[in-house]
Amino acid sequence: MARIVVGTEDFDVGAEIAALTAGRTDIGGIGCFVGTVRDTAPGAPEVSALTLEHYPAMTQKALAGIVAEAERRWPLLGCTVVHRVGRMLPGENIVLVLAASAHRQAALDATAFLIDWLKTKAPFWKREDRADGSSGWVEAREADDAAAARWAKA
Amino acid sequence: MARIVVGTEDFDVGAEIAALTAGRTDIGGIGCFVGTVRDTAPGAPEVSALTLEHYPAMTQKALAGIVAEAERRWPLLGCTVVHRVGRMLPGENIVLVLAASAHRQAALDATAFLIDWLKTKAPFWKREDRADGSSGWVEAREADDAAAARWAKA
Amino acid sequence: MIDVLYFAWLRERTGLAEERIALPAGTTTVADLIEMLAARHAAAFANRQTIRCAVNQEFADPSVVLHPGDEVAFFPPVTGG
Amino acid sequence: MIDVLYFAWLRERTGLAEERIALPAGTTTVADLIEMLAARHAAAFANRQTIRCAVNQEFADPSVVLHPGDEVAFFPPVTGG
Repeated sequence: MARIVVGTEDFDVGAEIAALTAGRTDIGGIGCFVGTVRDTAPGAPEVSALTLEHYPAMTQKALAGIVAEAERRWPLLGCTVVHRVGRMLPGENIVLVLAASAHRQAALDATAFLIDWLKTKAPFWKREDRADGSSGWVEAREADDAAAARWAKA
Repeated sequence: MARIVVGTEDFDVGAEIAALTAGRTDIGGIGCFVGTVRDTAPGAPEVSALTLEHYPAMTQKALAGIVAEAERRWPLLGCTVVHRVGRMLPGENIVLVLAASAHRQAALDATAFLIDWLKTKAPFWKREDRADGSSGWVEAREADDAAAARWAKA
Repeated sequence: MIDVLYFAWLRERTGLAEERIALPAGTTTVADLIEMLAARHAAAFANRQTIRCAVNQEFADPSVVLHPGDEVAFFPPVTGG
Repeated sequence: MIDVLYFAWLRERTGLAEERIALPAGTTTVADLIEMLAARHAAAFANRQTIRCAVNQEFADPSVVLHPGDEVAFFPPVTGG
């Protein structure tokens, strides 16, 4: 039921929501998260581009596992994950998560869960090119581990 | 900075996100919630249409107050609330909430906050027409009060 | 005088979207107004636990004091979103 | 033989996207493999706390036992989304 896409092409949020909900009258709420490239971070040089590398053989498997876990935890009526790879400029879309359910709480919680788990369990790596000419791999954030750990089952 | 729209016309989620993020390179995440008309609820007759009534003089004021509170609590870079009124059929959009921030946690939390508060503090009332020919006002749910109460400040 | 507005089933049960009411002499609270209106619209005000009030487009407790020119609205708990 | 894949700065520091490694006789764990690889690629494996491993596309602890034909990947903590 879930739609999982990994590729270099941009996505159209409106079209993805339309595809998820087409012909459905049992959905009460759709949660959505769009991650975008930003060029500014406090105390860091300006970012001029981001390049996303991934581990293709593992990516689909990891995303399917994350979606399956969300479907196990919440009564979802549809789910979409689109993650771009390759080079992107500030302002461009990186990732889209959609979760549809009869009730808004399930839709919103599943959306937060999907992006939190994706950030810590799916094999993507960001390399940034900076306006000062330097470049480097983005380091994992402890805040992301903490966000993902919120969803651990007792 | 926030865009607040109340009217009978449907909205275009993609266009609203594009308007919110146009020309911006400081946004890292956009949280979104779309509420839709569903025709099914366990143990209840099928819904054939929903009519949304509101208190026009109070609606804009209430929504502006809810958005201002979200902006006070999270470092938002943009915020959109669109709420439809009038008659809607199953599958149609009712409400859209968007919240943009540098970081995803703020965007997602603000989105959940906005819809939770809107559901308990903005003067809208739903009347449903049912497939069995009956009709009636939708009753407020205790779950909505509980959801809104999560955001109470200590 | 104050303007009193009704929404949703309060509008249906009073049969009115709006009416003008003369405030009595002395202090009148929202609770006092509800007593006055319940005398006219018994069915609408039968279950006061399910009635919410706004004065000048802000949610108001029963203890709020009314003034001439106020816009007072009565409605059920909201169900938008 | 096993296939060993490197991603992100592990690919850059080893100078390799992939290499084939002969498993030694006896039981070999992910931890044993890291010791073998560290001898060849000292700079890449200098800080083992920042290295993650997947065996056959699943995250794997150092204690996981390897078998001929496995695909073993080494990479930094993920930073997608």
